Amino acid sequence: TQKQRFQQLVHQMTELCWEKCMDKPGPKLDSRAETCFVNCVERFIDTSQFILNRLEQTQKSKSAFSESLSD
Amino acid sequence: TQKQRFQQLVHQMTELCWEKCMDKPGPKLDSRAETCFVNCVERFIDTSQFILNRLEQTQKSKSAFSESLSD
Amino acid sequence: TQKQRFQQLVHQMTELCWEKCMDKPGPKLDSRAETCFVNCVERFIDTSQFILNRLEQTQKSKSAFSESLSD
Amino acid sequence: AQELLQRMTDKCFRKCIGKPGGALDNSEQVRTGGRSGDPRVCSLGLPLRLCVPQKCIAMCMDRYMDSWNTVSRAYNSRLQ
Amino acid sequence: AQELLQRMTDKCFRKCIGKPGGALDNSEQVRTGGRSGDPRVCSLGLPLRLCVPQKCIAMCMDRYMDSWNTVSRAYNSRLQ
Amino acid sequence: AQELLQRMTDKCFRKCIGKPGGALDNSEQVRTGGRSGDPRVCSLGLPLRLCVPQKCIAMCMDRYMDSWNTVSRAYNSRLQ
Repeated sequence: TQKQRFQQLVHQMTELCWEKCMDKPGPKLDSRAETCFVNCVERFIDTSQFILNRLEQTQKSKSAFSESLSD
Repeated sequence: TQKQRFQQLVHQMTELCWEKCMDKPGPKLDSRAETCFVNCVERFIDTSQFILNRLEQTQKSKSAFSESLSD
Repeated sequence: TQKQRFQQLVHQMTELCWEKCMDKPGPKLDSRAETCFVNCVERFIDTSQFILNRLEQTQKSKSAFSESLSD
Repeated sequence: AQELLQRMTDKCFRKCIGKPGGALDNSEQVRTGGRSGDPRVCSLGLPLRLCVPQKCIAMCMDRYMDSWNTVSRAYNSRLQ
Repeated sequence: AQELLQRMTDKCFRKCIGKPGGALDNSEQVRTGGRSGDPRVCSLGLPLRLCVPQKCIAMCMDRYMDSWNTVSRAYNSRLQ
Repeated sequence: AQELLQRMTDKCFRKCIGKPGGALDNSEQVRTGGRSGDPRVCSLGLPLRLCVPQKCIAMCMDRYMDSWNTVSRAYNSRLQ
């Protein structure tokens, strides 16, 4: 469902951005870490969209790779 | 089933504690490594229980987070 | 299915060998990296087969471990 | 909820218990006797589940929840 | 395809964006205002999806596909 | 069993083959010709599956099984 996909992606981004933004958890989420998390999410979505768009444009149709894409 | 959940948790703990306790696999599991594995399991279960108990106590009921908890 | 298992293993090997062979992605896959990927696949399959063969030979039949193997 | 709990336990165990790649250090080997079924002793006389570094785990939990909420809001606002 | 896309996004995000274990550096904080719903500004005046380090991600994608194909061929020839 | 096998293969491959983050070193490039379907040559004249560092993998397997058993016992005694 839509809600499950939303939560799944939030789990994945939280895990990835936690690695990037959280060195030692402190008594509160400081503004530097919060900015890092927001940037991290934005960049992750930018990256996903860039990859999706580029894949659609290139359509390297002869490789084993693209066969797997068309499953 | 119960047995599957037991084995799943053993897999997870083995993987996590392997990272912590096993530097270079030697000709036998020495007592230092064995102590480390036993401690690692005990601490992991302690940590899980502490987290569960604290979550039940706090019940931060207004956040998106706790909505996800109530699925 | 057979095709799904093939692709699943290709995903796993690509991920593992990517870590081993790809430091900084460059403008093309140079021959050193390509050799590394081919070697990595060969060694991974060798390792899998060695492990499978040895497990069959040893059959340590009394441990909790081997009980889990016989599920 | 199950998945969140698993991920949080994994992350906070890694952050608060022992050192990556090494053995658990002395201050974390206070719990003993667990395998023989004996009553377990915690050096500080606390109940069993309090033998972990509580402050570290509690902060880690709160920060993980903050992070989850921050990521969730940022993703939501991006979707609109 | 879904799994390949997820793995590729994860790998190329890690390779091209920020530093592992650290904060995102200055050159990657050009995107702001995303949470308030304001129109977002990209310092180079490019459309939204172009604010990422395009060249790095494009190379990473191509190399990931090359790697997938190389692994696939090597495994295939081994099976025969 | 399947999951245990996968995890063990992954762990022992990482421990015994090549260096993390680097290329496979010389001593591990003895296997060649695999892609062309030619009969493969192993520099030591051993059967195919013996071209891997057997001693390292065998020890790693045994230690992984020991670890699995130790964890299993410790968890079991804790449950009682």
